[in-house]
Amino acid sequence: MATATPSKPVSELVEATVRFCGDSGDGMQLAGTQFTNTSALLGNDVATFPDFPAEIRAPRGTKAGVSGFQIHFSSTQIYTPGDTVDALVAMNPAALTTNIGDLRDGGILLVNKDAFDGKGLEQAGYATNPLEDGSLSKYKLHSVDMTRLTRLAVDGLGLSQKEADRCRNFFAMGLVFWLYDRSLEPTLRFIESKFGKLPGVAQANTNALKAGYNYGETVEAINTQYHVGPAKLKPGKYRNIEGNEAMAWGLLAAAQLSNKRMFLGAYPITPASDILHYLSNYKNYDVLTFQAEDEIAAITATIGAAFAGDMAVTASSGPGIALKAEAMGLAVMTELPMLIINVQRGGPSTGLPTKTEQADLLQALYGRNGECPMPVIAARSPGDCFYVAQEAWRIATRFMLPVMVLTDGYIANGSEPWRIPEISELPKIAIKHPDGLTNGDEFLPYERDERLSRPWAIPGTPGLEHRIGGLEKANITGNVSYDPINHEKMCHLRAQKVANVADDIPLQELDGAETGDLLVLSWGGPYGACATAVHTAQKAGKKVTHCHLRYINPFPKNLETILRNFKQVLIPELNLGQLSMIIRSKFLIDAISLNKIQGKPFSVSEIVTKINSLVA
Amino acid sequence: MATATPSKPVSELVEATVRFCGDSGDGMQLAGTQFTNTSALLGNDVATFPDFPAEIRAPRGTKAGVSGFQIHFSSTQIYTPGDTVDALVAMNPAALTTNIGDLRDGGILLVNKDAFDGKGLEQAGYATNPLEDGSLSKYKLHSVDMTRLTRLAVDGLGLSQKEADRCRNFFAMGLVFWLYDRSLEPTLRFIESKFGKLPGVAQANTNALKAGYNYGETVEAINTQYHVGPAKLKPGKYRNIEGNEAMAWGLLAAAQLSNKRMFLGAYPITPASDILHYLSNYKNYDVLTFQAEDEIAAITATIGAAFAGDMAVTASSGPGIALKAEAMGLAVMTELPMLIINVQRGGPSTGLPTKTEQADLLQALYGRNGECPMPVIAARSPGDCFYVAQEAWRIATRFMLPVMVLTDGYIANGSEPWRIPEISELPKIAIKHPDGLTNGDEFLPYERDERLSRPWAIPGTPGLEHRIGGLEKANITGNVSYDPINHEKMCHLRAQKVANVADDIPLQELDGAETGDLLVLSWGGPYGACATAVHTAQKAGKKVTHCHLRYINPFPKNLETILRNFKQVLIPELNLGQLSMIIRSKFLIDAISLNKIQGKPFSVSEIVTKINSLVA
Amino acid sequence: MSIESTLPILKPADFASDQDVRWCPGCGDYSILAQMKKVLPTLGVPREKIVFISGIGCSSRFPYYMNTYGMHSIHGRAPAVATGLKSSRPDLQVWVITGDGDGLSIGGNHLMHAIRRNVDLNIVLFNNRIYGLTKGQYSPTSPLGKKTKSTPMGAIDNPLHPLSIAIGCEATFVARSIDTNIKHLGDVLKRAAEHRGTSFVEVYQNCNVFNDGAWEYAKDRDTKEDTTLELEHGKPLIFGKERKKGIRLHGLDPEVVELGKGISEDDLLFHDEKATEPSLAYLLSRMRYEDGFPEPIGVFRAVDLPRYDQMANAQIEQAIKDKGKGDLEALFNSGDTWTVS
Amino acid sequence: MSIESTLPILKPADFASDQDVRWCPGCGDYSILAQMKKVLPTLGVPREKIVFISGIGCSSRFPYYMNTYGMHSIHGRAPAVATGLKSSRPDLQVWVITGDGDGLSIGGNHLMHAIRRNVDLNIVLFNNRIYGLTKGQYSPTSPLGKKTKSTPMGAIDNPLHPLSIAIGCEATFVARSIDTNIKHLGDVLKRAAEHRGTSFVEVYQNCNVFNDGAWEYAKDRDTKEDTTLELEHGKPLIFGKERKKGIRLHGLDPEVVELGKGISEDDLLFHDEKATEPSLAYLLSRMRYEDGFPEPIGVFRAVDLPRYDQMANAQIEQAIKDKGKGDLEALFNSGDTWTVS
Ligand SMILES: Cc1ncc(C[n+]2csc(CCOP(=O)(O)OP(=O)(O)O)c2C)c(N)n1
Ligand SMILES: Cc1ncc(C[n+]2csc(CCOP(=O)(O)OP(=O)(O)O)c2C)c(N)n1
Ligand code: SF4
Ligand code: SF4
Ligand SMILES: [Mg+2]
Ligand SMILES: [Mg+2]
Repeated sequence: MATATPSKPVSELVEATVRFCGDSGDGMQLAGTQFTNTSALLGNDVATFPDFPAEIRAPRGTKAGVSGFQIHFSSTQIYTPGDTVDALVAMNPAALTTNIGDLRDGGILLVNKDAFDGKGLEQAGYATNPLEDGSLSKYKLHSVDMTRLTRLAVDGLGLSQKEADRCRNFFAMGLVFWLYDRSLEPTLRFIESKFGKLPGVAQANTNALKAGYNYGETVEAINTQYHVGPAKLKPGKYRNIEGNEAMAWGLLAAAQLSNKRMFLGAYPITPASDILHYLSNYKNYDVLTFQAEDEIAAITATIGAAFAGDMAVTASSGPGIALKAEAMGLAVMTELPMLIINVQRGGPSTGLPTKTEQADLLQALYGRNGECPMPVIAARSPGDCFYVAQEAWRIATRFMLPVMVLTDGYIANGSEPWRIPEISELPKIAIKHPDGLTNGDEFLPYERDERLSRPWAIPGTPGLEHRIGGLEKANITGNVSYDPINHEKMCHLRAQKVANVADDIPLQELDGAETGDLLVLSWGGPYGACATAVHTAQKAGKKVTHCHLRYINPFPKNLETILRNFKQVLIPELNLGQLSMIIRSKFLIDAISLNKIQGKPFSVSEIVTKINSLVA
Repeated sequence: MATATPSKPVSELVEATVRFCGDSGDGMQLAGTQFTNTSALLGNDVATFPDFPAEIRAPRGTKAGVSGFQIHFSSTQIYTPGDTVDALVAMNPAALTTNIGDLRDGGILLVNKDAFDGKGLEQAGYATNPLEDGSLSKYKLHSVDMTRLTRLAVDGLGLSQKEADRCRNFFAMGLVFWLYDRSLEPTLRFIESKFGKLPGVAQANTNALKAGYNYGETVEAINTQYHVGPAKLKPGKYRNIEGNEAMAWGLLAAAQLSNKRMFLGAYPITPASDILHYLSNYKNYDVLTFQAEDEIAAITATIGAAFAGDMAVTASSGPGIALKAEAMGLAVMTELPMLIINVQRGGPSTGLPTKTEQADLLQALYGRNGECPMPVIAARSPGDCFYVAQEAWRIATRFMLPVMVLTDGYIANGSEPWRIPEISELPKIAIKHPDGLTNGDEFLPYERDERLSRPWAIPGTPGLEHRIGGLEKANITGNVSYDPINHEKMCHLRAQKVANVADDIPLQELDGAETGDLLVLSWGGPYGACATAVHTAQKAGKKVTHCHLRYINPFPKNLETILRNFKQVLIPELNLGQLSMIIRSKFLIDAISLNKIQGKPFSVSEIVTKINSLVA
Repeated sequence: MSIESTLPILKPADFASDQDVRWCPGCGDYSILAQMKKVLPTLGVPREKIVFISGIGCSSRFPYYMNTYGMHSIHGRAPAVATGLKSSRPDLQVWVITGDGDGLSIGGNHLMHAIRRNVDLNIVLFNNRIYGLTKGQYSPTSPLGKKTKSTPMGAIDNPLHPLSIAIGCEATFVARSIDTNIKHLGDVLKRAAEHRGTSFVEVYQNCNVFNDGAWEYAKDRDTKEDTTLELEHGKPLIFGKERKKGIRLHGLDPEVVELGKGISEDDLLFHDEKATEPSLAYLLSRMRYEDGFPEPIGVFRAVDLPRYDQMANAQIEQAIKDKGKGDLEALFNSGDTWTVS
Repeated sequence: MSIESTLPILKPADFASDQDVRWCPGCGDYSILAQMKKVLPTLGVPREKIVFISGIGCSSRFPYYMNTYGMHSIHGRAPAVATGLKSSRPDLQVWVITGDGDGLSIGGNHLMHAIRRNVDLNIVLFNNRIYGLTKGQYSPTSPLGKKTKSTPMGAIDNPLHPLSIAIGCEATFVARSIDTNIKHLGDVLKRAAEHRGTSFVEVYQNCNVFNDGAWEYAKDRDTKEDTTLELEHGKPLIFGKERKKGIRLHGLDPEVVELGKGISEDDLLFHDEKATEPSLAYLLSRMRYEDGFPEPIGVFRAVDLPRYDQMANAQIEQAIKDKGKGDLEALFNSGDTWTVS
């Protein structure tokens, strides 16, 4: 049926952006996910942006309870979930008021008419009914009585009204699926696998879905169907993946590629918790997840596991990372390999827990007592987390030190098509533990190799018994030392170790010419918006190049040369200028900051506008 | 007797430096303190440097157990305890080996011969007895059998030998007092007050002291006495004061000047513990000291006390400050006034607990999640802590925010003459709490005055009931707000509040011309060494000026102009270049760093040498 | 805590803030909030003298909904914040609202120390045996084997028992109630407010979204009389629909007995909330439904002992009595001084 | 923890590291160190399989002096470090060395959670009732009224009782000994090592520099038989120089009685370290010298229950049995995929 030739004209589009929004209880995240998968399966490039309400479920129908999911799907390569929306599905008045601002003029607006009753309108703060007072005239408004139609569709299946209404999101999906000419098959498969055990529910959702689809097909008011063809992505097998999921998978891969059991010490915190959730489900990959009593226990247990010889990882978000500060010092002092993952959220303090931000960069670099350096690398997109995790573990083990990995709520919860790698494509991570000494020779735990890294001797190895800790260590012997010169030497040595990482990472690559009027320098989540904006500028003939940093400490060796090859440097960040502060200090370059700190990612247009203001 | 005209020639000196060193059990700190007070009373300017061994008392006679106390006393104004030593008192071989390096050639060396027996020499690693093998020929060596002479002196007082030997430090003191023509009176008074209740001990110490003094007077070998006259300090009444003591007194003053009860929430940690100890003894100044279960409880209790309306203070050192990071975010978010004092020590991690360092500056500025700004001010000398404490509290209450105060182990344990201020000289600190609202008007806890600070409404005030917390607050109302624009506004507003402090602090002063070849820019403990070095350079006719920062965040408004008026800027720091990093980033000036990270303060010569290498 | 004499008569509604309550529909927190609003007006403490301090969690949103002073602090630290507040201001009535995660996981140490210091706080721990705010991970009170987002194969940590810990930490007031047992909850909160020293109250609270029914056995109208036991000071431990069942001591082990059949009330264990040694309270805290016991609710222990906040301030007064009010002038000029002219 | 069969016979000296011991002359820590070195060779665990984890404090310097693997971690966190270590490597024998400040002040929460998880650790808490390393501030076990550097007018916090807390946190092994009671200390350490699950041992330790004589009553040759009571499983509680005094239960309150005069051993309280419910152990932990009781030493409680480290690893094996060893290829290709050519 999904393949039935449409009875209405189909207009071809290069790309489109759809947003489902409604009450947290309305299943909008599910609708979004299904639409995403379906579009991906159809070969579109997709980028998504789930927007959750504050943690606790707010009362039904209130603005605080509105949940949204935006999907940008295209027949060309895309990097962001889109600035404005072409089609908006609003399940209730609260969802309409809070989201209508993002619908482009002339955009399609699908609303559940039945929800626009007195109470609903009042909760949303509408004096008059927007569906009737003409205030929505600049949009293609379709008010559909979704509640009634859904109830009709599931009639006779013996569902309570409450249960029946829970199928509304499937009706809405069906309608949008028809609108964008998407197949129902993946969703039908999903219903089967998810509700298989509850035939009643499965049938109801199926009916609602098809009812929505047929409604589109039949009702005159909706007179055109749209089609967005497949995109030319790099050939290969693809799947859709979320940031935290990709991080978990990257860690699994790193463990297997280095022949290590993985230990994750974590304490739940939004938006990092899913890393713990995913990994708890992968025990059969020889992963031990420890939900600690707090973040300090999480990282100190992680240090214990690192000493034990495991691939030790801890993951949290801003406030939790702050709590780990003292223990990170111990990790640096003991020179043990481990990963500290910060899925950044809005701060300071508890801040905006469910919103995204990049304001923990300076904390990552300097948030510890004493001279306490650590490599810092950042993921740029959901799929990139998979590779960043492996790279971080490679560096940690080659240089024997903790590595800080930064992502953010936008990357963590967002999703994108991900080309499934051949396991054989993935570089092995070689780790060598010193063998036991039975000849009575003295073991020197702080002896160093050419990279300055010390041996990773693990308990259980005869003859390598040694003690480590947080007091300053004598180089080579690792004994406690109060010697002034040794302390200075060790401080420089710990710094040099981190600096040496620069010899071991790829040179910085550019998207655009090697010289020009403007270099857009970005890190982390803004990657997509910057890439898109720079491409736009380049198409407009501007001499603009994009430089996206994965390695923030140390920087790639060629970064300085790159920076000096451009007349201006623009650094867009979701903070008040943190990378900018490092770049200015290190290279004395008058970098220009574009700062946004609204708990939301950059829109492409914000960056385009800034670029245009800098290069005519 | 102390005033007896000496029977030997007295040579006048401008200044001198003496160091007492011996086993931790030998009472060297006491000897040093007594010599310091005596010299101060005599009108000398003095600067001291107590050098403790690692925390735990090490076995007698070992190098690890050596404790030292250095006193620099002068007839001119001085700023440091001196680079090299003119007279060294070594009570045992371990003390000799570990300290002899600092005695200038031709310097006076007084050793307790009796301690140079087989075991002692072995513990110190001497193959042969240095008192006999001529290896000390370049010094004026006096080996005195102090143990025997002390026992003689206390003979008949019925002391056990162990008790008798405990008087040895008084013998040594007596001898040095004679050598530098100091009066015994203050020490005799001290003995009286300290041991009054134990007449036997009091008498024994008195005898030993006088015996040492007489030994100097009588024995030929020591043929000259030295005299250092009083210094021309600013007229007034003086006393000697230690850094942590001055900090405690400054806090007491701040509380009285602002009519506040003081609450100190602290957890013991070297070298900050004495602030807790001092304040626990000042309960009658309406000070409540709370020894918390950890540093997190210490600062959160402090936040509770700030909310309650007290002058709330927490004090710790690096590792403890790291633990407070998350809670500092809450302090910033709730915009409550409080002081966070960091007496810095050697890091990272547990590091060198008893040694000094300045490596927590970036932690003070950036060691928190999110954009979480806080004013940072630093004391430059022991006595300066008194004024910094008051200034910090003034800023905290005028701008309603937490203020970070930095000192270090060197300042905290060092001492200097301190001109006792008239209480009337000290500026009052005006605090206004909003009155109750009984007319039912709505209270707006985040409404702001011209400085952007919010009202400090305290529980118990009718009609001002309100809730604060760590989630982002709506400006004006203070209600929880997830609004994107409000969040951005609040982040800028919190930053602006800190920036506004610059309008409220004095312009930066200089020691030297306003333009020149080199500006030496310092902060914190290195003040004295930098001042002395710059004076030396100036005397040598170099165009060098000293700029010492008390305010690090924000900087005084005129700092940029000052910096640009010099060809070069040198920043000496006991870290790897932290202030330097800020200056470079903020002003894009290629500041030169002079870094030392040995757990020890700068010597004057280290800075002079650097200056000379920069300006011919 | 000073009780004023002439007060405007307040109604529960006067304690409601202007913020709309944001808990999931059906959450047990609503009922606890309602009882708190009922109890406060009966205490004779003016609204401005009441402060609610909480940490982070669904439960910890509580202060926003009370028209008193309040602080929604950071995760686990409420007892420490409250200790500072109460020590500075003994005149205030300070409540601490926490959850099983906030209070027993990250905040366990602060809870323990507030209790042992016997700071005059009223601590109410909402125990829903789950992390609600973070959407359903297991908590320190989740039972062994509990399947949650972070324990797909079941929890393997022995659960902590809030009251056992409190008693292990020298608690002077320990009580338990249930969100839906409205009257009982109100009485317990009132007792807690009236106790001088740390009052520790565990409330069985239902998280109907992430751990629905965790306390069903103790809430279900048909079973609750048999699964819970209302403690009354000086009374024997009797329970059951027909109040025919009792608790008898066999050595140190409690056992459930049927009354009649030669067993009379006098053979039963009698409750004594004032026992100086907490052994009885501890033993009661061990009685668990899963072991075939009714779970005691009500006041386990209530003894009057010196309080940290009171003693800290008493020491200050004493110091002033002994040394006189601090005089900076004198302090600065004490000891050795000299004059430069 | 796997015990190897053929081992080189080790002597106490083999467990001494090359670092010279840095405690004040006369410190009680020396004796504990000596006993540990005596016990380890008797356990049949190869040296390289033993790890000592400590926090910060004089006591926490311990690992430096043992020629085993070790970590002198950060203040209060040793139980958490050890939990990670032991969970990853159940084959190791892991000791935690802590102090009354390290373990009960800053580290209280980690101690509590390690104990309730019953991680197979041997935790030894050196209780000198003072902060030694920081030169003499009061600790959570310092008695009320204790004058220290930070409490010139005397401490006002009720002291915590380490064993009461441990028992409040579901401890499976709880014991107490005294630094100078060499033989007893050795036996207790051995019992702790042999117990599977968290062994919690409190050792009365003298800090002769900052809190000399804190335990004099329990150490003094003349008084110790009357001020302490050696617990023996299944035996009545008898003590005193002439072993004529005993402990009898009166309701739930222990009382000291004279044997003879119509009171026989059978009237006394009998020790049962294996009691499933910890009420007896708790009651014993309340007996204090200041209240006229002898303080029990020895093993209070020793019951065998599942351990976190063992179960965590068992779940992994189970998962592998159920789902097969994790296959990345399969994982990546699971669910909806599509091919771009
Ligand atoms: C430092 C820190 N770590 C973690 C979190 C995330 N977090 C918020 S509430 C919570 C647990 C809440 O559980 P509980 O105390 O039982 O409260 P409930 O929501 O169940 O009422 C966690 C882990 C946080 N906000 N801060
Ligand atoms: C985070 C942190 N806070 C404070 C300290 C200072 N400190 C070191 S040991 C200690 C207390 C030690 O007491 P205890 O655990 O009883 O050990 P003891 O020295 O008595 O054996 C303190 C407060 C520290 N090292 N780290
Ligand atoms: S998640 Fe659970 S505890 Fe939180 S508000 Fe919803 S029902 Fe209540
Ligand atoms: S201070 Fe006390 S505990 Fe520490 S080593 Fe010295 S005697 Fe032992
Ligand atoms: Mg909970
Ligand atoms: Mg101790």
